[in-house]
Amino acid sequence: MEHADLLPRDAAVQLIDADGATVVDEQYAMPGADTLLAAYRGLVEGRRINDQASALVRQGRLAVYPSSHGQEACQIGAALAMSDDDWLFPTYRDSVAVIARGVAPAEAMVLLKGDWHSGYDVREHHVAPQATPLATQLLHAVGFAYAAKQRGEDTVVIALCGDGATSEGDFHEAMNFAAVFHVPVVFFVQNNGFAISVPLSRQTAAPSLAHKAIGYGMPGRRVDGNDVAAVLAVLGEAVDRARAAGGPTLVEAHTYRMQAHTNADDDTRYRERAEVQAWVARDPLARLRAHLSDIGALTAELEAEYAAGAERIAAAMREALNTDTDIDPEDLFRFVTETRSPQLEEQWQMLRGEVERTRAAETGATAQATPGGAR
Amino acid sequence: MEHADLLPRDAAVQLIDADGATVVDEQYAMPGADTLLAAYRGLVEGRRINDQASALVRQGRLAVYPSSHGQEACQIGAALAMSDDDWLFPTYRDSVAVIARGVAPAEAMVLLKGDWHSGYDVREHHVAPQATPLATQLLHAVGFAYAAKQRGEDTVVIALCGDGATSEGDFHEAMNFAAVFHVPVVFFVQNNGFAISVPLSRQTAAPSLAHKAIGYGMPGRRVDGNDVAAVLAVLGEAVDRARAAGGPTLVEAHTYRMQAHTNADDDTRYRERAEVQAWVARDPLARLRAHLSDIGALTAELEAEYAAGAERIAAAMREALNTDTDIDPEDLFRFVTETRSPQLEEQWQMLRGEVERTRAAETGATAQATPGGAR
Amino acid sequence: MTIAHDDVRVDERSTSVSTMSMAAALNLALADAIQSDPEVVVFGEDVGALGGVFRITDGLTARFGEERCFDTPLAESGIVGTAVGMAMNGMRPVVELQFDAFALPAFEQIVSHVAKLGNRTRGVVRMPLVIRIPFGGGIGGVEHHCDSSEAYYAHTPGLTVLSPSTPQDAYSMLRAAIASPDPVVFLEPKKLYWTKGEVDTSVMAEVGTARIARDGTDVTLLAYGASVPLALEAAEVAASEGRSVQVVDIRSLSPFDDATVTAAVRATGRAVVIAEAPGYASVASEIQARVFERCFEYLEAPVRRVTGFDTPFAPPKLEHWYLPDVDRVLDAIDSLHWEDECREDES
Amino acid sequence: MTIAHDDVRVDERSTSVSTMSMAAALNLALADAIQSDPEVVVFGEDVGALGGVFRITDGLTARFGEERCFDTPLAESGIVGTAVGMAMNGMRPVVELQFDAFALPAFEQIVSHVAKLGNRTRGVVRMPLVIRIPFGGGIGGVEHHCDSSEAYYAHTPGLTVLSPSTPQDAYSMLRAAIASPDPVVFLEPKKLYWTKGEVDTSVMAEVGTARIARDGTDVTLLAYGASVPLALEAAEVAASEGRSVQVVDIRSLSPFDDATVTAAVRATGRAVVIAEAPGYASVASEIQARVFERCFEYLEAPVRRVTGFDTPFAPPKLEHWYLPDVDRVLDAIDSLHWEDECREDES
Ligand SMILES: Cc1ncc(C[n+]2csc(CCOP(=O)(O)OP(=O)(O)O)c2C)c(N)n1
Ligand SMILES: Cc1ncc(C[n+]2csc(CCOP(=O)(O)OP(=O)(O)O)c2C)c(N)n1
Ligand SMILES: [Mg+2]
Ligand SMILES: [Mg+2]
Repeated sequence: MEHADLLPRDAAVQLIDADGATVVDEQYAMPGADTLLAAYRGLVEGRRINDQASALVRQGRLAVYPSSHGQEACQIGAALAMSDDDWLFPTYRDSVAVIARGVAPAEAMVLLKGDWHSGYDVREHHVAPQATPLATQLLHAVGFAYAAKQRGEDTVVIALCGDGATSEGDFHEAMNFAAVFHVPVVFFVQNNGFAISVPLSRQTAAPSLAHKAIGYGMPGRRVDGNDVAAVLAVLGEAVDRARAAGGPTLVEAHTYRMQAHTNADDDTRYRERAEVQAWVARDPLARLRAHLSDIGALTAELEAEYAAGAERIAAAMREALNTDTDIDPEDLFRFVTETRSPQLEEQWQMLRGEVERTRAAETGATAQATPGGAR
Repeated sequence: MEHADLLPRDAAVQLIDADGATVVDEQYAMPGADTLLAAYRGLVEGRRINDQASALVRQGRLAVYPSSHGQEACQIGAALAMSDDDWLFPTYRDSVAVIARGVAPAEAMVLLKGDWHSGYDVREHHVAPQATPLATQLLHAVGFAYAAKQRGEDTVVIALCGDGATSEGDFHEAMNFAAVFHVPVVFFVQNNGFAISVPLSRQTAAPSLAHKAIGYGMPGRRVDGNDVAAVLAVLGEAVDRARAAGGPTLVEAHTYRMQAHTNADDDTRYRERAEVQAWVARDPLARLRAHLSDIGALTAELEAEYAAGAERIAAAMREALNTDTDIDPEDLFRFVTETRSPQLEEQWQMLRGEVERTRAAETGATAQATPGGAR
Repeated sequence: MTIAHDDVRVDERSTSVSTMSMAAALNLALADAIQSDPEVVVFGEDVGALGGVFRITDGLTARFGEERCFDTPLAESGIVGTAVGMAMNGMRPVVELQFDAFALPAFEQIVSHVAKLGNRTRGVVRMPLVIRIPFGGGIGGVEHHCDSSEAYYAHTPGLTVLSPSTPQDAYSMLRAAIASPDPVVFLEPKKLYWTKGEVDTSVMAEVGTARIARDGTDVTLLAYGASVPLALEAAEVAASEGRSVQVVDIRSLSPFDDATVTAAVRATGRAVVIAEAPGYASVASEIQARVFERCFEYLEAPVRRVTGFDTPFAPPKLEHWYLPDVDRVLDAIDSLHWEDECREDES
Repeated sequence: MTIAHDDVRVDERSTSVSTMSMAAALNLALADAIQSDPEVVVFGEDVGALGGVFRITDGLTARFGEERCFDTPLAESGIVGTAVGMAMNGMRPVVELQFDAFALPAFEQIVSHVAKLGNRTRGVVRMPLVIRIPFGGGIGGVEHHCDSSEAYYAHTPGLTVLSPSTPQDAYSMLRAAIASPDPVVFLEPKKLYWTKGEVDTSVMAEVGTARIARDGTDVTLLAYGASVPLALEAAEVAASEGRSVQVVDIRSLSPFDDATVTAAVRATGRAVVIAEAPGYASVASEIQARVFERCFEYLEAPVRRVTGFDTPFAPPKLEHWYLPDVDRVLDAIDSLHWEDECREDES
């Protein structure tokens, strides 16, 4: 049938099965051992970051953390599939991918700590701010890629979203604009089975999310999202196509959100423990460890080295987050617009007065709890 | 391949070709001669309504008219595919379908005449107000069908939109909600090649608009939108499926907007005359007339009867629209909310005063042009 | 008891008073509405098994079934748009949008249809639907979780906009909203979800009316939502400083209760409007302008307002610098040209 | 000439004055911006071959190519969302949304991203984009084609909201908007598209400033967009009745030029605000409230406003009953407690 190349296969692409065994695929080659080792290191670090961040929430050092525990193969796969000049458009759940792209963990956590709305220099790292309003960032990715294409740059953009986000109108508009304008974007949907409490079955009646691609005239692909080798291969193909001016691709990864939506969520209300338990056996780390051990690439020394590296990252996170940052209240006004208006200056002035009175009161040893408390 | 039943065929379904010859289709049967005669009568009336309305615009009796000249097979096909209890959710371009469902032409023209935002009793005719904000009505159709389904009624809803409207986020959300909730809606897209000046190629890169259906898990169908027999057959199948609790269908009709977007538009700016001319040969009336004559169903008497009927409708339209309706300015306040607030009463009171002063001034033979002019 | 003067005790059922949180009162209102009207349906994101991210719909699906309370796909325009269609077909949808900022994708449906369909159809089609939105700050939420969008809705003709500040009003006003033939945007001050108070379930609120939350003779504070307890707190402090402060809970943001507010401010001659939202072109500006215009001859001093800054909402760590607080309210009161001071601040 | 006091004559080019319609002035501004800055791109629905439904982009594609002016798929959130991404990547998008009501699908992108990205990234990412929207009534358009949505944008922190009322300002303000590092919602009063005036293309407007459109000493009319010519007309009639009426063209709806407006009203002691949009919680209420608060001691009478009703916009045949008109403005002026009359209207 015509256009069949746009349709995903019935089964997700897998290169390493849940036991670590190689799966031979006619279309997608197994990445080399070095690549897989680098990916494994990323998975170890990513898992450690997830678990450290969750611990920091329990200790009250982070306001909230949407963990990607269980989705690390997607996170690391996305980060490694990109070149240095490529751009990532992540969501709130993609802190591990953001960090894997080079952002310091403490900077990646600024949003979740509550210090500011975003904490890293997006231009330095080529990582857009983590988006909260669902699917909105997909359009930004399209526009960004459009500008790059117009300038003749060979930048590729990877835009991340979840299964739930595919239901939003912005998802549709982003896919369509990308296809019509033929821009170098890879849409990477991490289908982790849930949008907070809502299961995939309530999100779509389609054979798969990747089947949406043909409706835009772009290729759709399904990949085992817990198999980093497959993720790298499928994203790699899509990134190559984009870079070669072949247009956008929609890639759906089948994975699972192993923890609650965030620490504030109680997932016992809406899913069986047995379901969660069943996914433990498909853990992305375990299978890659098994595979790399089987092929003799992962030695005990390397394993120890990776663990130590991950531990260092975790220690740095703890240190950074256990220190209270001094946030200047005047930042509320500093960045609203580049042009300063008398209207805002007037309000800023009022705040400045309150801040000064509060500081004076504090240093005057009559510290008060409320701002402007020097009344 | 799996789910192939959800994909449309590569070519649109056609039962009568442009010359009026029968096309045998394995899946879709040719409607009976009586049905085709009724459809032909509808086409004749629809064409007359379109052309009369356009004339009334030129005469300044209508503010604007988005003509469906050339799309009458879709308009009449949709209206005839429905049972009395079914509901239609039309757009601004679907006046002919609205009238074919039983709305008086003069009532259907209230919006375009500028008297009010909608002029017919939606409950009496089972026709929602003609929607202007694109694709928004598709969601209303889904909600409406949901309520009917919950109550166990066997109402089917046909929701109309254009090719341009498929790019809107609301199109996506409506398709998805319909599929997930498995409601009895038929989405009927009249792909007339243009969204004002923008051609389909700028609207989508998909093999067809009907290919979007599989991304929602519903069947997609393509039909020759200038072949009313095919439209009736394909919509009929979809309506039957919906009524039998088989869920929604997306039907794309390939047709052509023979005139400018509205009278206010100048289509010479963006399309070649030759392109328009090429579609004359595919006219929905001519081919059905040829077919019905060929099979001996259409006699000269019938033809004359239909023409006379269409002429009566046109005359009634002229009469209704040449009469200036007396519109009460207080209607501005009368329907805003059912509960009346002192806040609105206060403003209403002001307007009432102005109206009374103006009327008094007018009857006092000192009529003034401006409202409140009795100052 | 905090029952407003205009509210009515519905006779159909016996009085039942108990103490509960605002969240529980809202939950009870939904349950009672579902039970008493077969056309009421509750839906949105995560309102089913989870009971909503704030648990306002807790237990409704379990108790009344999927037909009466259910989850939708994740699409706010879809939620409101289907609600419009259901309302056209006889249902009374009560939808939840998860946070203020996540109501924005539904804005076109709300403005172009929810607000206008009744008018468009000359009253043939009414829109008896309720859009519930947890609104405002004060809970340390990250960006997009703490906005106050009431101005967008209040400015839109055709919408009724309500916000309760007590468990009693939460119950009585939500029942009234669901019973209303007109569309209601129901803004729930999320900061107050866990504050407790007595609730008399036999009371149905009168839409469009304000509530005198505290009597006072020197100055009137006009507030709604989470700013009402703030106003009461400021009034308490001011009382200790010798000023008698009246507090009016606006609670109906649109339509506006001019009668109550005008009478209140004319009596005291001084007023301060308090709201969390950015002040510019806001509900607070409207109240300020109305009061000014209607009480001009009675005012001892300009009406002041204490609002959020005209900046995006603050990150959690700076939230307390952004939100109106007692000191700012007291400062505003102090600026109201008291006889014991010389007037000199009009420069 | 109607060049505002604060506007600057840009030296880079020689003065060139000619008479043209506002539509032509906007078209010229776009062309000049495209020509002078390689990062400027114009896009939206029907802006290419058609030149826009109001022909504001007429000829741009033909002259500068598809790269600089092009049609998009029909999706407003898509248009604004991709513009955000382009702006992140160094472009200066100028997008057209076809009518006020059709900007609403983009509302989430505008409020949650366009307005906030600069703040979110601590100024690292700026949003130098312009959203052009033909706004207001007066052209006999059917439902959804005549709204005035400025309040939604003006209330949103982070957005600059501008509206010209003369061909000169149309040119100078659009150039300034495109040059601005901050996002601008540019509201074009469609009723004035075909009014003509002189345009000096060497003038760049100063964002954030109002313009004194007519001098006067008895009362100040504060207006913007299509209400400015209305105010001038009313001033003319009032003059014939012996009243000297000042007219201020607000033109920068956000930020607001308090300095000019406060000085103007303090001088006359009387003010009327005029706007087409529904008055409730609007830009008009903001102006009224600000003027009240800042000019309280100087006011001879309450500030009045003449606005659209708090109802959906009228159908074409009733439009003239909906829109502010000269008589309503004159009535408002008459109500301003003139010394020659007894004050008795404050009941
Ligand atoms: C427009 C919008 N609506 C609602 C929300 C609230 N919300 C945050 S995350 C979430 C679920 C998202 O699910 P999914 O896209 O599958 O991503 P996941 O969290 O599983 O990674 C919801 C409803 C939001 N952030 N944005
Ligand atoms: C949300 C929205 N955006 C823009 C418009 C302005 N507009 C009216 S009709 C139209 C083109 C629609 O094209 P299509 O959907 O193909 O329908 P057709 O007019 O061809 O029947 C546009 C852009 C609108 N009505 N609603
Ligand atoms: Mg998910
Ligand atoms: Mg079309």
